[in-house]
Amino acid sequence: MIEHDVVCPFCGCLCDDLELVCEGGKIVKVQNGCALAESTFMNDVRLPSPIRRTESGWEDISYTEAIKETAEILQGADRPLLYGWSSTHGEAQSIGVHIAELIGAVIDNTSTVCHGPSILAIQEVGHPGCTLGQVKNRADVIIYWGCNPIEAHPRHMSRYTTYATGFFVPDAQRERTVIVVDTRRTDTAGIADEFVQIEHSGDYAVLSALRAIVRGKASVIPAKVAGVSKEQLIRIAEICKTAKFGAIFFGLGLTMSRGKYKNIRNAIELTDELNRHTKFVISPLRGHGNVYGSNEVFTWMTGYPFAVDFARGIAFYNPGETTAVDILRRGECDAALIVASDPGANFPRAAAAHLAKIPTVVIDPHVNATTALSRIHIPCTAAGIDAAGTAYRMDGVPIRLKKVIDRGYPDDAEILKKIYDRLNGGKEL
Amino acid sequence: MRVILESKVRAKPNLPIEAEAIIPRNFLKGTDLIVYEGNKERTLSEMFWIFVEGTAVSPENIEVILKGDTSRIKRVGEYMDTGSIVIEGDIGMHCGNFMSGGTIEIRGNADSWLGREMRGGTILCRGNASHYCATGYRGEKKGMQGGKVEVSGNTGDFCAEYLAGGTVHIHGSAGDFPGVEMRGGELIIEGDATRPCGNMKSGSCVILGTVHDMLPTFEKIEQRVLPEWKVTADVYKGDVANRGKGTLCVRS
Amino acid sequence: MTEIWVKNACVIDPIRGINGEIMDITIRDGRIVESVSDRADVIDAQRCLTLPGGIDSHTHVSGTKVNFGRYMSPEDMRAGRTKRKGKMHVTSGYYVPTTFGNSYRYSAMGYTTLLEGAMAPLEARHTHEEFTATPHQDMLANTLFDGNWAVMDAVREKDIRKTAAVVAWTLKAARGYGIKLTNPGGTEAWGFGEDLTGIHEMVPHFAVTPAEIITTMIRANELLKLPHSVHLHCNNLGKPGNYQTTLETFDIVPDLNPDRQTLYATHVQFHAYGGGTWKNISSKAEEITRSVNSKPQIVMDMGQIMFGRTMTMTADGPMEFNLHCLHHNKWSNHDVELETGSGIIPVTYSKKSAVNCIMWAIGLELALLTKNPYQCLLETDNPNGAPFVKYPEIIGLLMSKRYRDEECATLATGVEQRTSLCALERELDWHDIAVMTRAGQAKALGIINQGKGHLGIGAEADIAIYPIRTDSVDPAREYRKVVEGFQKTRYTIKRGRVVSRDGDIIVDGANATFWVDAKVPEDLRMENDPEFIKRFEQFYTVRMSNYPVQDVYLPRGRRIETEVFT
Amino acid sequence: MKCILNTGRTVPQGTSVEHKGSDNYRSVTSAGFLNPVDMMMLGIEDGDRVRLTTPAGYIVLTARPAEGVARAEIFVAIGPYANHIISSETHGTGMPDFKSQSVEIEPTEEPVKSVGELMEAIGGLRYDRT
Repeated sequence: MIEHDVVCPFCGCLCDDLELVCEGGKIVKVQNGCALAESTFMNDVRLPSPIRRTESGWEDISYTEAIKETAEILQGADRPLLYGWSSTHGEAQSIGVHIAELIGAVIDNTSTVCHGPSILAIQEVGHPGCTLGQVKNRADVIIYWGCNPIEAHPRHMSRYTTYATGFFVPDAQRERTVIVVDTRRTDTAGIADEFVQIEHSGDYAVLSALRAIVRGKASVIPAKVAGVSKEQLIRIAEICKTAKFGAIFFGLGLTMSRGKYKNIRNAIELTDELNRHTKFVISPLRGHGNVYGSNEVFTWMTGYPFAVDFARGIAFYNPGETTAVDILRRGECDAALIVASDPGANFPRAAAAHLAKIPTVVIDPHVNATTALSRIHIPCTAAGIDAAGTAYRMDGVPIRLKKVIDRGYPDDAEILKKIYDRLNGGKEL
Repeated sequence: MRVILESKVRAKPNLPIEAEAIIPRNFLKGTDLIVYEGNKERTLSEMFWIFVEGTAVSPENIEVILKGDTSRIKRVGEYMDTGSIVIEGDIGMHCGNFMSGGTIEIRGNADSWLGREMRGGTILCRGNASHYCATGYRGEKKGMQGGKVEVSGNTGDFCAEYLAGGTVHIHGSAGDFPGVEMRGGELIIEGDATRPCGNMKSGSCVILGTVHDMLPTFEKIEQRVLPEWKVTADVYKGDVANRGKGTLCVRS
Repeated sequence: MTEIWVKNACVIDPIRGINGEIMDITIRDGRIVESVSDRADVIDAQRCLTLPGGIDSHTHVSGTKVNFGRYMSPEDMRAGRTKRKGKMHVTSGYYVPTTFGNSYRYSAMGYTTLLEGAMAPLEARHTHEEFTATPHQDMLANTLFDGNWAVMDAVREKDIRKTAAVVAWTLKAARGYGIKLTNPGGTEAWGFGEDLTGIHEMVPHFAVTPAEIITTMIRANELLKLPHSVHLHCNNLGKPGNYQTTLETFDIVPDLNPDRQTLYATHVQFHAYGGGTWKNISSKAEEITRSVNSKPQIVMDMGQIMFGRTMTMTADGPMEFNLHCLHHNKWSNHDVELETGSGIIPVTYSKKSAVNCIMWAIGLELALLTKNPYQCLLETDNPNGAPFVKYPEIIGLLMSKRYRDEECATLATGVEQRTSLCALERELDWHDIAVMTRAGQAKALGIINQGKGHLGIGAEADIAIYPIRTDSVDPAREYRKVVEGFQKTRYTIKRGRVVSRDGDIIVDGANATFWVDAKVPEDLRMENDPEFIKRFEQFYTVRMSNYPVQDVYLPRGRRIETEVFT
Repeated sequence: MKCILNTGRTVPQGTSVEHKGSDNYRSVTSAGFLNPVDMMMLGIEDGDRVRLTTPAGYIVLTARPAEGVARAEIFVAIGPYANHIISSETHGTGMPDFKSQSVEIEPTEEPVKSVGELMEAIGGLRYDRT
């Protein structure tokens, strides 16, 4: 059987044109997808059943037992942390938020170690963006800044930018100018018409300089800024100002390096300045499949995209204080529920280590590094493979993930709902 | 009147306590106040040994003294308008939020967001202050708007972000981006600083130590003597990236 | 079977011609019935003002743009936070509240039905997700067509049937309710950073004009027999001198429908400016209302602004950028491929600003100068002019000349010279307000026969009982009582259940979403049109098969099917 | 040698990310990419091991040459190896210095640990029954 127009849940591109060949309840072939899509669908090894860590090692337990114990752990906690949510659908995320408000937890999603700083910047200056189709159909200048789509979003360039045929850009490769800005000469840099190699942590200064040049203040700028020559900066500014439609895509090179959100704020303000000359947009290359969806769901339910603290009953938000890494680093939380993510592998050691000191429950289809740090791991469906649900693409377009096969696991939304009902004294959500 | 609050030993000492109730005015009516430990409501007496000396008829005569481990106690002095608070050790985040009058003295170190969105009064921190000292809240256009924050030691990053009024005086060094987005007020850093005043709109900043990674978008106007510091400084205008009209003086 | 017997209600039900009669209302299983058994729950209305549930025919509460307004505004979120309480979830925000915040606050004010003013079809799923989380109001979604490539192609070909076919396909795919045009053609121009300045200017690359888009869409709308008319946000919003564009637009609207208007012009306050710059801006409310008073085919809503901080959000991307260049505050923009645009910026309307004061006066003038209240409905283009929680104040202002005079005395100069507000003696009565907040909306949206906006037998039992005794309150003098009364109902009944009492929500919500399944002849089905499919797959970034909103997103969808045209 | 530790996503990291216990995941996330000149300065060759030390601790990685990596920089795919030595300080932003951690690099003979060993070093217990 061939499933058409399947959505890949791996990265924020959410490519929806995959063809999957399924035989006997298994996916045997993936067409149109990148290497990441192929491994997502083909090498899907799951934890068979819920497990619990005991003095003598790991033991299998039933779902009922696992859910009961999870509820007890959360019920008794003074500062529970609910973290993750990026690799699942909106339906599960929404129940997660309800659990958090019910028990006075902190709920945070993986944007905290991804594009959280982009959100902080947007909260200062806004976000001039668009859907990816606008870029595909119109953009003649593309800038990849501090990102490496060839590795992290392999089809971004063929679907939306460099190689994509657009309505106003019929001959994409000839008509689009691609600029790559990075500290590293990546493979993406290799295909650029113009590569700007910046010294480590020099992005902010370079962005400031570009803003000044676009404003006609080039005279102030020194001959070299963070390793980039003034001539190149002036050339880049000119390319941007004379574009018909320019698009900046940025990645973790801006969010994770020194200055964090200030880098992104500066890039947004450059975009703003360029809009006084032509049309320019900017967009983060959002990572994990539905991380943007977790921001959307959190926002309409709580008002904040991530790092929401319900300890006082109301929703409070202050990244740096209510973010998962900070709460773990300070050893604040006394219980943790990790859903659809792997902080064990992705958080600095000191933060991850705290998970092993407190009762931690993982709800995730796969064994991951956090499994080792947990007390209980409950396997569930993987959204987009054996569960349907809503995901938001990196540009905010909502797409329905499909259930392609059935592997007999319960949906994480269903597990979470049972946990909620127990916490709520048996009353249904 | 003097109110002495000595923190009790807690089963989970890492849990944050939120104690915006600890302002001098509230002790006029007694010590029956509510604080929060994690997601639980507690009485003040569950968290502190409370000693009251003398009486007061008006809040400006009330002094609150915090002793013991107070490093996890947040929001002490929030919305304080008069009287004084002395913290003998370290203090948690958001000390002196929205403060409009009175004085807070911290003998140890202060955690992040010291004096956030402050309007008036004085905060003196004898140790170091962490990140976002004397700043604002996410998304808000104005940070600290009045009063004075003085730190004897160093501060972390983003000190005086969005400063709009009042004085911030750091005797030691500041981290990355002090005075970023500044739009008013005065920032003095006696020690070193990295990338000061990024994107500043207005206000003035004086740095007497070494500046690391000076931003390329500040225009040097002149060199002059700063009489109050008896030093010669390079005077910059900026941030040019932002049509800014701020002043940044860096010791020559 | 649940039954409610509302006794001693002072009912104003304009659609049925009831004006202040003391009567009983009986409800069974969500509908108004002739009588109930004696086991019914009794509510004694104590002769308080009882109206059909409020209907907002143009508000922004759900979807991509609204949520982005929240996303970028943590400073607003801390302005209106409430804890979980009984059946109520946590809420945050004042001018862009969370979905639950919107739902609870509307419910407390007696509102039971909302029309989301702008939904981009590509992002419709998002709007419907938020509808589900806005549980206490029935929802409808205006669907954006202002920059729709397939529509513009059909308009260029002067093919009304094809235009109708594209509309029908898109409405069904998006589970939308009606046609919304926001700055028609302008949002496409904004794709390359341009805007249009008049309704006869060509849209770049598409060789159509806004006037052609508007008139063709009006004819397509009527051909499809859609319950609502075309819903138009005119070109040139917010520009001094724009009233001429608005009048020109009104002049090209034919009168095609005996049951309702042919054009719904939204937030007309923003489109009624004289002068040529911000310095000499003036009110042209008299000119606008003169036109509307002579054209039964047009219904407008006020677009009232109220003083304070709020967020502007519209599909009109270029307008938002211009506004941003004035305000230098944060700015978001979100263009949607092949369809539309959008922009968001926070603003503060200040009594110290002469421009803002004139804007404030214009909205009120529009309402006071329109003779038939069915033609000028009350709203703020929430949250653009003000958050909807300000509606009671607007009601107060419309009902009391004294209140208006007191407000005017606190304003910057300009209102007296550049508007006629101070000279207007008219004070609206309870019946006018009932029309402008529910009956008029029900008629304009075409949902009277869905049981909305009235309390006749068989109607949906959506009822608001306000703590106002019309026999003892003089709104002209005691306007504060009026404002307070409309802020919190004593009871809000939604589909036969009491959902809100004295401002508190007491049950879980279970709203419905109305959408229109417009039938077209077999040969006009776009899903079978090879050219349409080819273009779709080429230029959209989602596959055509993944575009339509699945039924699972409308757990209580109410499909309104139209008759197929020939 | 003093370097800046830069981390990021890679395709091999992505394709093995749901197989954290696999040899493949271990080898792709424990590879440290260095500028060939820096490798020469350190006196190491492709496949030799290096020890990276920060105030947060140390980790052993397999050195790999990469022309695109700037001098005085080491690139490591995101994962538990890099995170073993990255400070949890977030500068009040919630985001650690995943791309700007200063490290000291030196050649070593020590072996590269497994992901399970890294987790057990912080109190975990590996699960390897799948």
